[in-house]
Amino acid sequence: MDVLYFAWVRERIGLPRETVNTDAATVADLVAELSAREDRYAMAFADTAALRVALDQELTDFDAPLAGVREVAFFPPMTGG
Amino acid sequence: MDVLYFAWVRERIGLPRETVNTDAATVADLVAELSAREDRYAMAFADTAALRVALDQELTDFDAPLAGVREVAFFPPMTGG
Amino acid sequence: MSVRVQDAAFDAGQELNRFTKGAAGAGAIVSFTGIVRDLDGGLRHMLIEHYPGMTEKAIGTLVQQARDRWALTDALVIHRYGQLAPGAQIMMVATASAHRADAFAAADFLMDYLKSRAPFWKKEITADGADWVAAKDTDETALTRW
Amino acid sequence: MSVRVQDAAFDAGQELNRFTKGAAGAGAIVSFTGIVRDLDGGLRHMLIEHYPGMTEKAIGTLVQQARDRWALTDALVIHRYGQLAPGAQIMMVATASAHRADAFAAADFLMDYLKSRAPFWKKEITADGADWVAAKDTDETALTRW
Repeated sequence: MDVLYFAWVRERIGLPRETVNTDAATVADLVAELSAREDRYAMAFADTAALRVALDQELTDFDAPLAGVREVAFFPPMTGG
Repeated sequence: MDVLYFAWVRERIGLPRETVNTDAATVADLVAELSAREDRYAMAFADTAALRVALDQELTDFDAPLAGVREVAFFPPMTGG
Repeated sequence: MSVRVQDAAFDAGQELNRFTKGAAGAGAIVSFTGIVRDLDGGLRHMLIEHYPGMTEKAIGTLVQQARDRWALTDALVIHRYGQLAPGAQIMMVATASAHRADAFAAADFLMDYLKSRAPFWKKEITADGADWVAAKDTDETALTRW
Repeated sequence: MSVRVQDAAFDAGQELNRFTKGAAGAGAIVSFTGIVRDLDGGLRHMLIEHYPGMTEKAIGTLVQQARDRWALTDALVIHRYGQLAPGAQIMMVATASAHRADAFAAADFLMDYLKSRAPFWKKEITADGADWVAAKDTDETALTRW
């Protein structure tokens, strides 16, 4: 599964994208798994209320299941326009 | 006093502007005076609810006094934009 | 702040660029362009009559009301009169503000009031004859939004 | 219907004219241009990051929602990413409709949703450092209007 990071999430984790092999059932499970890895992940994911997540380029929430998903992206609230 | 007519009011009365010597106290009095003159005025002023009036280039209503006014204009509801 | 009432055509894109360049400090520019619609191919042309002198004053008053109400860095109104072909641009409004909500509201307000409170009258010339465009109740109702 | 996500600058006036020419049957064109504001002279430049692929999809979905909701004859969204200087044009939206109310509402709606639902992130680089622009509560609240 490709995991993408944008804006300050990317900066805190220190990379824009990585491939993760995981059995995590939901986004929240994946967040817990990554946070347990290293401090930089724990810091980036400390407050998921301040984060947004997209699965295969569609916005969703942290309860969403990961089955069949190829691309997960984490980022702060968007500031377009 | 200059009296101006626009759009179909101008077409019914047959002229865009004329000078009128009048002692009419209000716009309504002037309308009555003009309507008594000739059929074309009576036809133009038949339904004052379908008309608008401006005194010295400010929109007002038919009760407005004419004292000190130099320019009266009659026209249908505006269709700008 | 600029109000122009003119017979001549204008270039909306050029006007927008000039307006944007002049609107220092603005973060949001909204423009509106009104176009003569070809009514099922039946329209030969549109004639727009206006009240010289009052037109400029009335539009100036509307622009001032918009400035009093919203934080605008600049505003532009151009309105044509005379004979216009189907597809021709009748008028444009542009507003500039630090924030988008003010620019949108002011442009929307100016359009609503220009429709019903600026002394213009439209006449449509078709193969069947010529008719003055009637004011719409919905245009009068739109003013109650403000 | 056109969505462009690009690094390059664009000419808003030229885009407006091209859009207007293509919007057959429209009587009303509304445009919005967003500009990088110079924050009290302190801004060196703005960096805009985006999510290639998702950005185009998300904007396409928003445009479709606007078309479903209002009678649009056409719509255009251009949004830049990369490094932008103060005064640079970030993005533009244009909508075309037979009637002004639909063109205004659709442009206003698109702006509100582009702000908070299209995957762009702005970073401001000043003499003091660099900061990601925080999403505003008012931008989230604005969505409840629709």
